[in-house]
Amino acid sequence: MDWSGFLWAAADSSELATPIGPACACVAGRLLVAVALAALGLWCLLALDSKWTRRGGVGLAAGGVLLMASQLQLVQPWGDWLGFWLLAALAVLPAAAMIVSHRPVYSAIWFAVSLLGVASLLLWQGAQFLGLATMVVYAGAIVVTFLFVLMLALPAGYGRYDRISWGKLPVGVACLVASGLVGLCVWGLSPAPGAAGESPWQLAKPASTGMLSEDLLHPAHVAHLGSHLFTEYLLAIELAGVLLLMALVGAVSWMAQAQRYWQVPGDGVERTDHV
Amino acid sequence: MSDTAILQNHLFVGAVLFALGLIGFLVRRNVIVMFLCVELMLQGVALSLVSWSRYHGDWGGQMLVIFIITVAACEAALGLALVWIMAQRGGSLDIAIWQTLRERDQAPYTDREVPEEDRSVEDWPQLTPAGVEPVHPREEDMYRSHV
Amino acid sequence: MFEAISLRTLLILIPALPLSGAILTAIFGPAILRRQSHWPTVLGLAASCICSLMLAVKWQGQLPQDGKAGQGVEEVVTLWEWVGIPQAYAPSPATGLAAIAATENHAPLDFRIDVSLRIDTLTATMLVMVTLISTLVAVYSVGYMHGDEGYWRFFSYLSLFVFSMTMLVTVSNFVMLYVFWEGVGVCSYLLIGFWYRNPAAAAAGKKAFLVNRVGDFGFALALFLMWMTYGSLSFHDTDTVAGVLGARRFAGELSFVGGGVGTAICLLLMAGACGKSAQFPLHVWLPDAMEGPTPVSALIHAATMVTAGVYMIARCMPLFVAAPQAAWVVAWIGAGTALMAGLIALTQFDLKRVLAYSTVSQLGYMFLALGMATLGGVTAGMFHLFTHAFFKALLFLGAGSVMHAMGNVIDMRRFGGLRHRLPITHATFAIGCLALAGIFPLSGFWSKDAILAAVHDQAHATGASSYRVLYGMAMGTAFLTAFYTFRAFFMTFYGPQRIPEEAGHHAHESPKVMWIPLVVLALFAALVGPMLEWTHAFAHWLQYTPSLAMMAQAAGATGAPAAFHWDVAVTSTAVAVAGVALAAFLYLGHRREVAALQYVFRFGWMNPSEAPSDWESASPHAAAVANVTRPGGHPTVTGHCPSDHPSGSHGHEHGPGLLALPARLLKAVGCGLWSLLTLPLWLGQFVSPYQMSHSKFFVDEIYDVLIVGPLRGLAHISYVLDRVLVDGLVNGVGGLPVRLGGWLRKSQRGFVSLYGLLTVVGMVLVVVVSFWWGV
Amino acid sequence: MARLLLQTLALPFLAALLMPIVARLGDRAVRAWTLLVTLVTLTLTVSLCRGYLQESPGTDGFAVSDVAWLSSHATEMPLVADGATGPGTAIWDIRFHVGLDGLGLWLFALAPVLMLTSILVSWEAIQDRPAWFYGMLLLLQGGCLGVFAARDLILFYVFFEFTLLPLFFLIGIWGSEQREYAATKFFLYTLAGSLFTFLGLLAIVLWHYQQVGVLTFSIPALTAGLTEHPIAPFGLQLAIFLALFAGFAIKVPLFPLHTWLPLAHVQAPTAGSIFLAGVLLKIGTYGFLRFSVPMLPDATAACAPALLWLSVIGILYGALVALAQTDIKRLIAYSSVSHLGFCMLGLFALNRIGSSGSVLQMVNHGISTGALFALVGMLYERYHTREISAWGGLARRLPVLSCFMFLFTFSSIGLPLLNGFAGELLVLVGMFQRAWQGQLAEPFTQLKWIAVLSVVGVVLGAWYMLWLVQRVFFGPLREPHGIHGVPVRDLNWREIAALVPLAVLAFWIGIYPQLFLRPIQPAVDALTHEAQGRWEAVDRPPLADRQAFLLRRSR
Repeated sequence: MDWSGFLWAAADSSELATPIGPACACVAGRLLVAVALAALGLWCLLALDSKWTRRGGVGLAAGGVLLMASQLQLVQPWGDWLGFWLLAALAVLPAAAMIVSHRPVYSAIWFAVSLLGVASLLLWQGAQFLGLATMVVYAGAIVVTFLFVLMLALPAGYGRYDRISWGKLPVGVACLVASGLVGLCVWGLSPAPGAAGESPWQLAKPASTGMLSEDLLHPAHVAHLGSHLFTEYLLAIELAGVLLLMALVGAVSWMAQAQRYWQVPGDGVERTDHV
Repeated sequence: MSDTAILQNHLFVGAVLFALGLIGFLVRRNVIVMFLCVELMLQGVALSLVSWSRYHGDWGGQMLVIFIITVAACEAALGLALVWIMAQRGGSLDIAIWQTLRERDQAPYTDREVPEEDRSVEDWPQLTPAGVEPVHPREEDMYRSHV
Repeated sequence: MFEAISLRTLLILIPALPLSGAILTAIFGPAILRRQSHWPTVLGLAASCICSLMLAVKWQGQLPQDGKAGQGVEEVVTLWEWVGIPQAYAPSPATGLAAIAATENHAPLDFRIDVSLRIDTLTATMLVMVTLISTLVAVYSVGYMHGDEGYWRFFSYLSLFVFSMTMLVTVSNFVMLYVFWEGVGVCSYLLIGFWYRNPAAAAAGKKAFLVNRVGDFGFALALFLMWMTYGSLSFHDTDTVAGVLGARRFAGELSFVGGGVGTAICLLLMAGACGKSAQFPLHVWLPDAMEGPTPVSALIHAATMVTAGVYMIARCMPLFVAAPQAAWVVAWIGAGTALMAGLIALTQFDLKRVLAYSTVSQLGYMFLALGMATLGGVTAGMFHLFTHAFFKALLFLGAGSVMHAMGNVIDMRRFGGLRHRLPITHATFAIGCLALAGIFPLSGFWSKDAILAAVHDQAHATGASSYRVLYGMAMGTAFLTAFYTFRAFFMTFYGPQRIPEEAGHHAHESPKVMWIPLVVLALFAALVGPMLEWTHAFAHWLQYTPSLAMMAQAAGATGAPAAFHWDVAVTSTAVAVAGVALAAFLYLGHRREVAALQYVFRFGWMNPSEAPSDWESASPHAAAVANVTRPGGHPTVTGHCPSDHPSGSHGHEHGPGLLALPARLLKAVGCGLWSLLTLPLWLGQFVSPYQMSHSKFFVDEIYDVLIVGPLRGLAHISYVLDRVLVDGLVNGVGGLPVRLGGWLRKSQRGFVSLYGLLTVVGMVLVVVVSFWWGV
Repeated sequence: MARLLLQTLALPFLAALLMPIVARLGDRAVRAWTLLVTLVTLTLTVSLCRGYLQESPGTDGFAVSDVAWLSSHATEMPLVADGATGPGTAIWDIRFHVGLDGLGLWLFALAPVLMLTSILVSWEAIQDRPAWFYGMLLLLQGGCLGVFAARDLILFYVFFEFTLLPLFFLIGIWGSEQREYAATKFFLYTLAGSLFTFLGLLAIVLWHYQQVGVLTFSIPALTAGLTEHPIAPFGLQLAIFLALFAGFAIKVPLFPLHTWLPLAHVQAPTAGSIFLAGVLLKIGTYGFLRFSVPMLPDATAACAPALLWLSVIGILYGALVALAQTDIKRLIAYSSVSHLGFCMLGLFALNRIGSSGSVLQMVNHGISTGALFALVGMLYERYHTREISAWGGLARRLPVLSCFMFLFTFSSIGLPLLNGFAGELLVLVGMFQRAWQGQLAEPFTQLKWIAVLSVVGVVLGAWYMLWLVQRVFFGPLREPHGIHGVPVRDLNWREIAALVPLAVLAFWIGIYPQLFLRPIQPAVDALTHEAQGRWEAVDRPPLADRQAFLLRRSR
């Protein structure tokens, strides 16, 4: 075997990369515009502070997202399509609002609303237990804990630092990067016009939608979930339980310790220089 | 409705949620809001996991989401305890305070311009007084010029 | 008993005895022998001398008695194999195969060097001379070195030297010759630097060794070239391969390599000889070597070591015959050195330096003789070497006893008129000077005459004008030799008696143990020449050396190689007598005439301000002047000329000189004549002929400026280069990661959002790359 | 005989291991114990050498012992190319394969001799933690013995790296002012080089495995294998040669890579620098002769002129810089750069005289420079300074020391009747033969310039050594100001005993070198035969088309 060949094998990968053809240039072009719009919108919302910029930002962001969405395959029956997009909007818009709002309390609440949207999407997909669990556990318990701590730590409701995010440039970069990521995913998902429904990420074909899916979509979904949960994943469940216990004990011990440490301000214990 | 269409749409929504969470985390300065954004990113991931599990007809995705929720709960508990301690010690929830891990000879990251407090715009929520009057932090904490 | 000892044991005994003497002195000297540590050396050398005489006599018996020329007789004794590498060198057809043993299938040659000794007439002669003179010098130095705290060390070095010299002369291999060539160099280094506490002696020792090493550089190159062309490095034929000077080559089976390579070999050999025998380019070390004790100068720098170069060229004469240009160069180097050394010796004030330069000059004579590359030339050269050893050793030992008496003062200006105080030294020194000058009955006349005859024959044979020029230069040198020899003789022993303070109480004749060798040497100096010349014994004896036998064949079986030329003899005697007369005229009686001529020679009349002070009474001034031009020191080139000669103007209480009237007349004529002749030199305001001669033609300074200085500068530059460039490069590469780390460190700002951003950027990179790479 | 060799190798390591126990008995016991162990090792080595000389086994090994060390008989799992499955079941077979041959014999014997000198020299000099000091010294000696006796690639490399560690500690702990810097620089510099060497060695093993199908690490087998199947692609062979060159050239301080040597020598303790100069520098040239020349003949033939230029520059450069030194130890360090330039010159002249001369010169350099460093150590012990200008006329005060100094100075500048001359003569004759091999009247090619310049090196060598001796030992007596009243005494019996063996060896090699050349010559000839064939067969066209020719000729 030719020794020198061996040396160069690794680097010689030309036959693997698919040529990115001009066909899907227009799709990429449109996506780029969408990404730019979304980024600009978010940037206006976050970096600029006047009322008008906020309204403009919302408009731009919405336009960008919709433009991106138009790339995707449309869910055929119109009823479903409309339903889906409503729920999607219910998930996405509060999330955007959460980021943008200046009051941490409002963000928490917007987050809860967004959870509602996500849970409904999960239900829409047939994951009944998860949908409800998200609503009950996540929105109910976790977000409420957030609010408690928020109340404890921020009696005034909001701090100056809530109004100021970082300088205009870092915000711009963050928005651009994030929306760029989304654009990339969409470009990956959207079928290249020429190829036969084939997207660059050759999606693995779904397993036989026979036995498994009907088991998954079976009305007694939760029963099936339970059976799987306590057979295949028994160990994981036990571990999760232990994890929760540890978290509990941890949180309590910390708070107790902190309490003692912070007995009364000004009793000779000066704050560390925290800047 | 073709499965791939459903998958694609859900993945798109998951991606958007993830991106928003990411932006929130990078941009916001309030520790709790950053924490919330992380939770949001988790939700984006959970959504795409479920859609893939549905697409592949495999329980794994959903199982993982369950565990994500568990972990998120633990994390929230511990995280918030820490945040609280930070707030007590640092005096405020601003992430910019905590820059002591930097190299000795490096300057901390400070905001260039601090926009003046535009009091006229805000309409304060009038919360009904509850229990003991909390200790009002000293004035200067609120409008401190440096970080 | 005489026949019982075989040649082989004699040959081994001769070097073995001095070596054992050296070892015994070295071991027992410091502790046990201390005052008596000269006995092992003296006995060893005496025994070795007797052995070499017996060897010579026995060898005489072995020579073919039919007197036919051209038979080389030799005997080789191999002791042990020094280095042997089989099939070391396969000569490609390009190398002159004629010179290498024409083995059938060009089988590769073995590189074989073994320690082997040889006997032939040339070696026997050299052995007799070396051992005889070293015995006499050893006896002499018992008295001379008396009371020196390094007494045992001197004698152990002396016998070590004689061991190396005897081995050098008997060894039969070029590599072994090189080995003992450097061995002798080391012994001269140790002996010159014997009084190591004197920095000048240490520097002189180092200088001698280094200049010899430069000469050996040439000799080594010749050695390697010889290995490439002749395929062997031994003189004699070994069973497998023909020696360089082996019988098979003389028998015509193989030829000597001529042409470019042959000349190169001979020239490089000559370079080695020049280094050792202090010829022109490399002669600077011999005058400085006078720092060593006088017996050392007598033995090493007059009689034995310096003749090693002449011996080597005589041994390799067939090579020079094959490369005539090289022989021509040897002749010219010889003549040039002789003339130059003669000129320098004219103005030296240190008695030993005068003798040192006369040695360089006489060696130039021998080189001139050898340069003729004829049998007559070689025999004359060797004959002169033989006789010169005796009378030069005599002169040096005489100078030694003068120094001994004068409390180690050797500057002639500080003493004079010693003929009454040191009668024996005076007499023997006179004989030595006569011999050196080449006056009729003594040996110097015969050997120098033989050389002049050889040059004369060669001039007639070839008709080339260059040989006539050489003959003229030789005659000029003869005149100069006679002049400076007797100048020194008169300045030391004649004129008003003056004893320097250092002499203290013992300014008297040296003890018996010192003047007996003087007398013996004087006898030899007087008788050796005529004895050997009349009976042509020397010529016959040398013919049987293998190297010279071949030339004897070529010169035809005439037997008497160099007939006695009456015309040459007369001219040389006339010239010698003229030299003596001039010296007498100038240096006998009052010095006024001398001052006048000095005044003229140094263009005194051109800078009137500088009135020449009285040399006689200016002893303090002389001392001041001494350190300006101290012997061996470097006179300041631009300094003013030492005006240390009494001027004629203010009278001198000693009354009119012997020849007052003609002196004044001569002065007027001299000034006029001289100013015409030296018009071109008139421009050289500050460098007068006297200055040039006195400061040895500035050869030392030139070498310092051209060679020593630049090399030292280069050394410093390369050291700085090493520290800055090479080390800098290495440390630079070493420091690269440190700098890189420092730059990366800045990114750790301890700030959560920044870490978040960095993570995101990383994620983006991964996504883009995976997209692009399409994995 | 094989058992004897194993004992000699094991002894130093055992002694070092037992050192903590002996340390408890006090400092004197430690020194006595080390001296005893060294004397025993010396006697074993002497009997080994005598055995070798009597048997004179020529090219095949002597006292060979071959024990499986790190070899596994795993299932059939091809290492490199899946096609070529090796016949043997063993996948990697690293054996403890030791033995002596002509090349390694004298260097093997040199280590205990220098060890004896180092111990006796540092008898009183080392006061703090002598147990550790002598332990490190024993490990160093064990490492050196191992390197020259190893006949397995990995074993060689293990010992090659192992010698670095003890010396690092020796210089680092017991050195003088800048000891840490010197130790680190020495260690890192040599280590960096030896990593490339390891790459090169592995490439050789893999090529052999691919061509011959047998994965073996034993050096003789590899050499034989590579003579039948030389590394065809010249580019690869050159790359491997350069990799090996990097490691070995740093160890032999070849010209541009020598800056670690003066620093390490100046800062090392006396024993350390004796060993560093005496034995460690030879590992580089030994490596060239054992690996580069026999296994990569084409590359050696192609690179030989360049290496010759480097060694000549090394000779002249070392001599010149030594001339400008004010520190006596640094001067001797640069002189060893110059002397090892001679070894490399002889080695890459690629003919019989040159290579045997080069090996002999390695031994000579070990003896003369080892002794010189011992003497400098004794001077430092008395005057605690290394500045040449501080001394003057010491011959008056220390006659015996100056006598030994003269002896070893003359031996180091290559004076006949002493050991330096035989080596230098053979090296120069070898180089001349290589330069004048073609037509004699050929235009003055570069090789002839190299030959002539190397002889100039001999003259320069004499200059700086004699100048050193003159400044320090001759002239009026002048001692460093530090000495307050206490008269410095001359060498005591211990110090003389340290120098006498080296002096005897110096005279012995000077007077009868054939005894030492007889074992060297056949072994070295077998190693350089192939490369010599390549060079002469090509009859030396200019370098460029020689490479083209070699390429065309690749089998």
